[in-house]
Amino acid sequence: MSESLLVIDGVSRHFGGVTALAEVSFSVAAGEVHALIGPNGAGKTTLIHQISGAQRPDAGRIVFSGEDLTALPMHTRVQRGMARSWQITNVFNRLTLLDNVVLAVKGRQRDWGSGFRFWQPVDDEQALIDEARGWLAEVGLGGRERTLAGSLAHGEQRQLEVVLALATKPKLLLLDEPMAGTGPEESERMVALIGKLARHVTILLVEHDMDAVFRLADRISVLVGGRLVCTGLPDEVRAHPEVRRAYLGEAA
Amino acid sequence: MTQLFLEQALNGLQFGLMLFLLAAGLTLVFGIMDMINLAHGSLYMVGAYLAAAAAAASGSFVIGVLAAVAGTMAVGALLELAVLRRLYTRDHLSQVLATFALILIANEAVRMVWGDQPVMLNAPEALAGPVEIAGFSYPAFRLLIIAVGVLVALALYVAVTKTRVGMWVRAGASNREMTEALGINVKRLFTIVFAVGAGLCALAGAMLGPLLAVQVGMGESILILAFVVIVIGGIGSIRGALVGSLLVGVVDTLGRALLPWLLRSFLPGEVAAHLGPALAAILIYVLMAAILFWKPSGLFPARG
Amino acid sequence: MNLLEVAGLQLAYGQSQVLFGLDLAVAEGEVATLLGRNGMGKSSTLRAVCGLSPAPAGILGGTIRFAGADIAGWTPDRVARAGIALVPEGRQIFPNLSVRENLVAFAANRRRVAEPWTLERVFALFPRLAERQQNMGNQLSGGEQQMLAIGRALLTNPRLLILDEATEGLAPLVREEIWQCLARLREAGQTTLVVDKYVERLIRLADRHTIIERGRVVWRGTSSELDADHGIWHRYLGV
Amino acid sequence: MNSAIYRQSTRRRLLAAGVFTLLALLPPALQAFGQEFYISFAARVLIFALVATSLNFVVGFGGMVAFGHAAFFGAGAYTVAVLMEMGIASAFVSWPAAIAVAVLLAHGIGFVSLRTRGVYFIMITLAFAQMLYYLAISMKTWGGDDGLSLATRSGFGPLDLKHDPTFYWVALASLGLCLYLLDRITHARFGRVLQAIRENESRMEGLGYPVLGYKLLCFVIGAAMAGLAGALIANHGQLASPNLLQWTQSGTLLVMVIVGGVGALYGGAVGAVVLLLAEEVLAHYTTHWHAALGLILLLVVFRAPKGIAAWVHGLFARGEKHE
Amino acid sequence: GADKVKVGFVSTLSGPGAGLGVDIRDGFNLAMKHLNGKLGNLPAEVIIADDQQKPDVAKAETEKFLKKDKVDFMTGIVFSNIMLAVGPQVFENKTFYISANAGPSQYAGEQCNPFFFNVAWQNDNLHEAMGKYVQDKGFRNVVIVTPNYPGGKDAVSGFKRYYKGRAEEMYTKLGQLDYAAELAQIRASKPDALFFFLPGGMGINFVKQFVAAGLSKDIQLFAPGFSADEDVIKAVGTPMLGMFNSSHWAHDFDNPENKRFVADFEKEYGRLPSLYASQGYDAALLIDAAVRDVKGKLDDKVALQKALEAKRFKSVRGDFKWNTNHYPVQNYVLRVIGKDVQGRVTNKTMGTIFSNHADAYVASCKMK
Ligand SMILES: Nc1ncnc2c1ncn2[C@@H]1O[C@H](COP(=O)(O)OP(=O)(O)OP(=O)(O)O)[C@@H](O)[C@H]1O
Ligand SMILES: Nc1ncnc2c1ncn2[C@@H]1O[C@H](COP(=O)(O)OP(=O)(O)OP(=O)(O)O)[C@@H](O)[C@H]1O
Ligand SMILES: [Mg+2]
Ligand SMILES: [Mg+2]
Repeated sequence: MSESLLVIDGVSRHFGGVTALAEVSFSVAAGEVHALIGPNGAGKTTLIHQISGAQRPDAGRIVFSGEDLTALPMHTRVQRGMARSWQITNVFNRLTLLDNVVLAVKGRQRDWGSGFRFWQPVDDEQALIDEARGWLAEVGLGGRERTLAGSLAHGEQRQLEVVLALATKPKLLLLDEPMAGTGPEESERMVALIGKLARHVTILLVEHDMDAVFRLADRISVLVGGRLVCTGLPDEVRAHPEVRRAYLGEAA
Repeated sequence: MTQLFLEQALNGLQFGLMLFLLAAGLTLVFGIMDMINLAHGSLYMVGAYLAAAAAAASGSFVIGVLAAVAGTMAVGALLELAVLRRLYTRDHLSQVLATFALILIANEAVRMVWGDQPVMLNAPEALAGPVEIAGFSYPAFRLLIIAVGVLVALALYVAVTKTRVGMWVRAGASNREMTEALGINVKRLFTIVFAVGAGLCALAGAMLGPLLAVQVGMGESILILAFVVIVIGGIGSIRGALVGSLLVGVVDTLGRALLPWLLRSFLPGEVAAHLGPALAAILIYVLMAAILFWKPSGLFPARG
Repeated sequence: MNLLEVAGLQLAYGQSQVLFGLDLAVAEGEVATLLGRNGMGKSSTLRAVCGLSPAPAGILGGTIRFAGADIAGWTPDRVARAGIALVPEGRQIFPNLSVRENLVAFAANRRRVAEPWTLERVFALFPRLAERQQNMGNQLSGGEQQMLAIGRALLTNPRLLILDEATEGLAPLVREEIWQCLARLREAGQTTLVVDKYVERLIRLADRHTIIERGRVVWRGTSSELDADHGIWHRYLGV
Repeated sequence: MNSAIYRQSTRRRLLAAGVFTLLALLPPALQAFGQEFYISFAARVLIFALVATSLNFVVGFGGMVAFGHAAFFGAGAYTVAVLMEMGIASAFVSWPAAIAVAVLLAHGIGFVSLRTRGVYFIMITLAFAQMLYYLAISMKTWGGDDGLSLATRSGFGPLDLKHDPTFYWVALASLGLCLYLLDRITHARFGRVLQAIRENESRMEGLGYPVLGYKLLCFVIGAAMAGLAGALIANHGQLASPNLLQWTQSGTLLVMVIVGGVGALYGGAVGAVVLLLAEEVLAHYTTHWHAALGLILLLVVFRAPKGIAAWVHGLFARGEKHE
Repeated sequence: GADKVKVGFVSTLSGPGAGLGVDIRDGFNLAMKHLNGKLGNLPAEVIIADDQQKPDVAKAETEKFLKKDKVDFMTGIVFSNIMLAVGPQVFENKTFYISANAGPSQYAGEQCNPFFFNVAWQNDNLHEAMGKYVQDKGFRNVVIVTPNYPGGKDAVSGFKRYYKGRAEEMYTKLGQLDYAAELAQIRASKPDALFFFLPGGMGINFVKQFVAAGLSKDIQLFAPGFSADEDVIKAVGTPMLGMFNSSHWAHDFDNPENKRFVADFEKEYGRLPSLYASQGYDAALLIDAAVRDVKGKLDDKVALQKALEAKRFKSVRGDFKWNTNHYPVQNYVLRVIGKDVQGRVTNKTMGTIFSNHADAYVASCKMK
């Protein structure tokens, strides 16, 4: 494996009496698709929160491209090249799909002079719009650019959720259950998309859809009860007795 | 000195519970039903006027209080049916505007009925004076306020956090549709809750009337304090409202009592005389700003 | 005897119509499914049944009968008290109620079932919820919230249980548990209407299936018929 | 983001220019009818239109319901009055100073307050305004309760602000300038980003936008304009009164914004005009005019839920469809 | 001469302070009724506006009366801060202002103005009278309670102008509701008398709580007359019994003008008049007399000023005369709250504190 893009170093997080993460350490190599699996409540989303900056860990460090980001706010981390999707859909409900994605594309253009530009009216440059349309088409939401995000069906919103993260063209993409709530066909399309992206982007994928995980992941880490049980290649993980007992069941 | 300090602490407690009487209804309607009701103070005023009128007519304070509570609950229920229920689904700003309009209307209505000048509402004879406790004398009526305040706090706490109705109300406020889908008639529920809130206002009006002026506009000045209280405590939390009330009561009272004295001890007299009262006046606002700085959702955030 | 009978249902959100004369029936004691791609109108149908239509004006036509009564136009709380419970998509847990409160607040046994769902039974089904019972709803993980939504619906002891993507976000093991639980419910005579994406699993569980596309029924049949024709899967579900 | 009210159109610009021309012609028109008195009244309305507009920018665009906007209004007024006491009467010094003081204050207040959301934000901004209010009434050197009066109006180069029509035009120009600025800002990237932040803060943060910076800047811009309005109101009445700082003043401004239309460029101005005119007219008929005003406000809430500006806009839009 | 007299009446007629403005208005209107709607034999028009207790609103209304309605006299304002805001424009317009209540020290002293007449008092007067009485009665240990704003501090200095004993000053918040903390401290410092100046609702709160705390037994309560007038008594009732206060007028003053005024006021409005009402009544009489004097020549400002200064009317407070600053030189009496023959709680006049008392600022008035 090439050098690590993301290093999670001894990260702990407690909520009152609940230990959601207990000294979790592993690293994500540049270019890989790293899946994070584990039972419900294992702390996967919590870990994504710590990495993305939505929450601060009680202990431990988050190192990204060699830089310690632990104390930085979320938006700075995004500017450094991280993007995430939310497990519980978090989009701009009262904006159109196109506006949603345009915002994401603009957020990527990390020239902050333009974000604070007070004077020039935004006749959003055609390039921006074209790119946004492209992203929508990619997940099969093409042709619905003018629909308000809030009036999409649930599965469609899940797709939009992922597109917003993709459109910031990050170096590291944190996906929290992108497949949840999407139908079989849409899941299929999502898998294909992630597979395609994987050539340019490093991905940390949280997902309960094991078909998708085993098709996409280069390596898999397993959290159980806030502890890292193992990190390894898909076949190793599939065979790991504790993982089978706590998570996969015998069906896998 | 310790004696005085103790008495001041008791005063603070008492003032806090006084505020709690009003904050209780507010946190019920505003915190739990998520409805900004500026006209809360108007219901308090209506309650006090009704209590004054009924007490004067019957000659009995108790009858005055009961009549005020019953009357104001009716007014509250009518208000909810006619105006407020159409506002639950609206944003906070619309609620602000509508209930601000209600304040204007209520004030004028009271002026038309009772005139411009304050009206009389006095404590029953037996409680009008002070009683001796623990070496100092304390106004009997204020002790009653302490008792009523504690009772209301307890009753409300149990009702909201321990009963199913309380759970329905909280559920209805956070996700009305889902609550209905689970079989609760949220519309009727809210009317009842609002009426109860109005009843609490009237209780506050009737209990505070003997200590404060019963006059048009009496609701607005105290409403701000009630808001301060529930914001400090965390909106929607009864426990928070109680703690917030006590905190505001004690800090305000002790600030008024001790600040001038404290400042005198290390500042030149003239400066201290100027600064003391000015600081005491803004103390609770400083307190609120400080608390919100450290805990942006109040001391007991009800929604995580 | 059909417990639920939807006939010719037409529904619109404002200007845009999403259901065009949809028929659906669920017989007493059976497990039925509603299948289709994303955005085809599954949730809209379920919500209409529960009285949660976008607006009273949203139902443009059709009838909804439940246990013999015409419930179209009823308020959602009335529908619920008549015996329909919904596990909605997106979970819709009450964030400001504790786990325990989420469950007990709505517990009811309106039909005096002999062996009703109780808090203990729900905790036995989802031990994780028992561990978290004092936490607030919004402090749960996504999967825990899903379990809570199911438990909450069960505790109303409904005549008809409706699950809208109830396994979304659940770990494989738990998902499997839920399937087994639904199977047990079915044995106990619980009438159920399911929307989910795991067709294979549903074939084993359910009796009858309805597939919709763009607000219209395109296929209807039994499990064995569906199992036999994978072309249907491919054509309408993209599997 | 395509909120109809903000759709850019030359037609709208023309309409605005027309309205402003008409407004500019108001003083001579009033003089012609022997109603000069109303020039001063109209100037007051314009000043309130300005401060309400500035609040609307904060509330409607920034999504920050500030209940202490009077603090900046009052701060501007007191700055001008205090400078006048110190012998600095030139508007070219004291008005920018008023804006600067408001900006500084807003930085401090905003920095602390923006940690909070929703009602907590409402209350914390109120708290700061109340602190200033109590400070002002207890300061004997600044006139305390009586307020601080200005010996004369500010000097404004060759223009004589004592001349009511001139003062009116200056107020109108200030309002026009601020509206133009806000129009540009809201249509520029900054404005679009603000709107999106109002829609979904955490997602904007997650897309890499420094949300707090945007909000603070919005808050400060609103305060700056309120400071200018404060400078104007101090000159208008030749008085900086603690009333300007009181919470009822903040409340009135908020009511103006809601009545006019939250988030509509002209919402604040429309609200100020409607409210002040209604007061002026109603008070003539009955001392119980508050009740009548209350009824009107209720009517607005239920008949024009998005405010009068949007309602009027809707009327026009409907009219167009029927054409 | 003019064919009609126009009076602009701007006062606080809504909000918490409305009671006072309404009393002034009703007193003024009663006088107009007694004068058959005429002022100086000319038909009169009184235009009334509400200042909402806001200086900027008062200014706007005044501006309109001056410029649009071109009134001949202005009157009505209750509060000094509003008076100070409005004064300059009235004087600049050479219109006479007849103050029926507000008596700011500025207009009594350096900023005195030929166009300003005050038929009530200078703000400090009632405090001074109370100070004098407390001093004369030999109290030497007094607590003074007032709000922390300049008006409160003026009251303290007015009181201390005549009271020379020990004085502990206590400043409260403007608009304060609860006084328990102050009362505890008062109890602890064991004064023999307490003087308070707490306008409006604050005074009502204070008295109620003072009595409930049982302090009235050991500490004698003193206040300026407006904190113990009919409006306050009506709100507080029996707890006020025995409270001393100072005034320049009382409803039991024994002169025919006052008897008629009090009786007719009660008949007309169903309540006893307050001193604000008496001042409003006098304001109308003053205008009436002056207009009569100049025979309706209202444009002759010099003559009109002379006529106002001549003061050819009988005040309900008995007689008074103008000082050079156009503030009254008059008697101040002691009143005590007791029960009258009908058993009503009301003020009883006890005796004179000051005879022909002038204010402290007249020396710095450079008028004439
Ligand atoms: N804000 C919070 N307060 C208290 N407990 C919390 C909070 N957030 C998460 N938890 C707890 O921390 C644990 C880990 O939660 P997390 O959301 O990370 O799980 P997860 O692995 O993402 O699960 P799922 O697969 O179900 O989404 C859970 O037990 C949850 O109840
Ligand atoms: N509130 C709404 N306003 C407007 N249109 C809506 C609304 N909710 C849903 N729709 C539209 O109705 C159609 C059907 O939506 P519905 O939620 O019923 O689909 P679904 O079959 O449940 O999809 P999914 O599998 O993604 O949950 C979709 O095209 C959606 O965009
Ligand atoms: Mg998760
Ligand atoms: Mg759905």
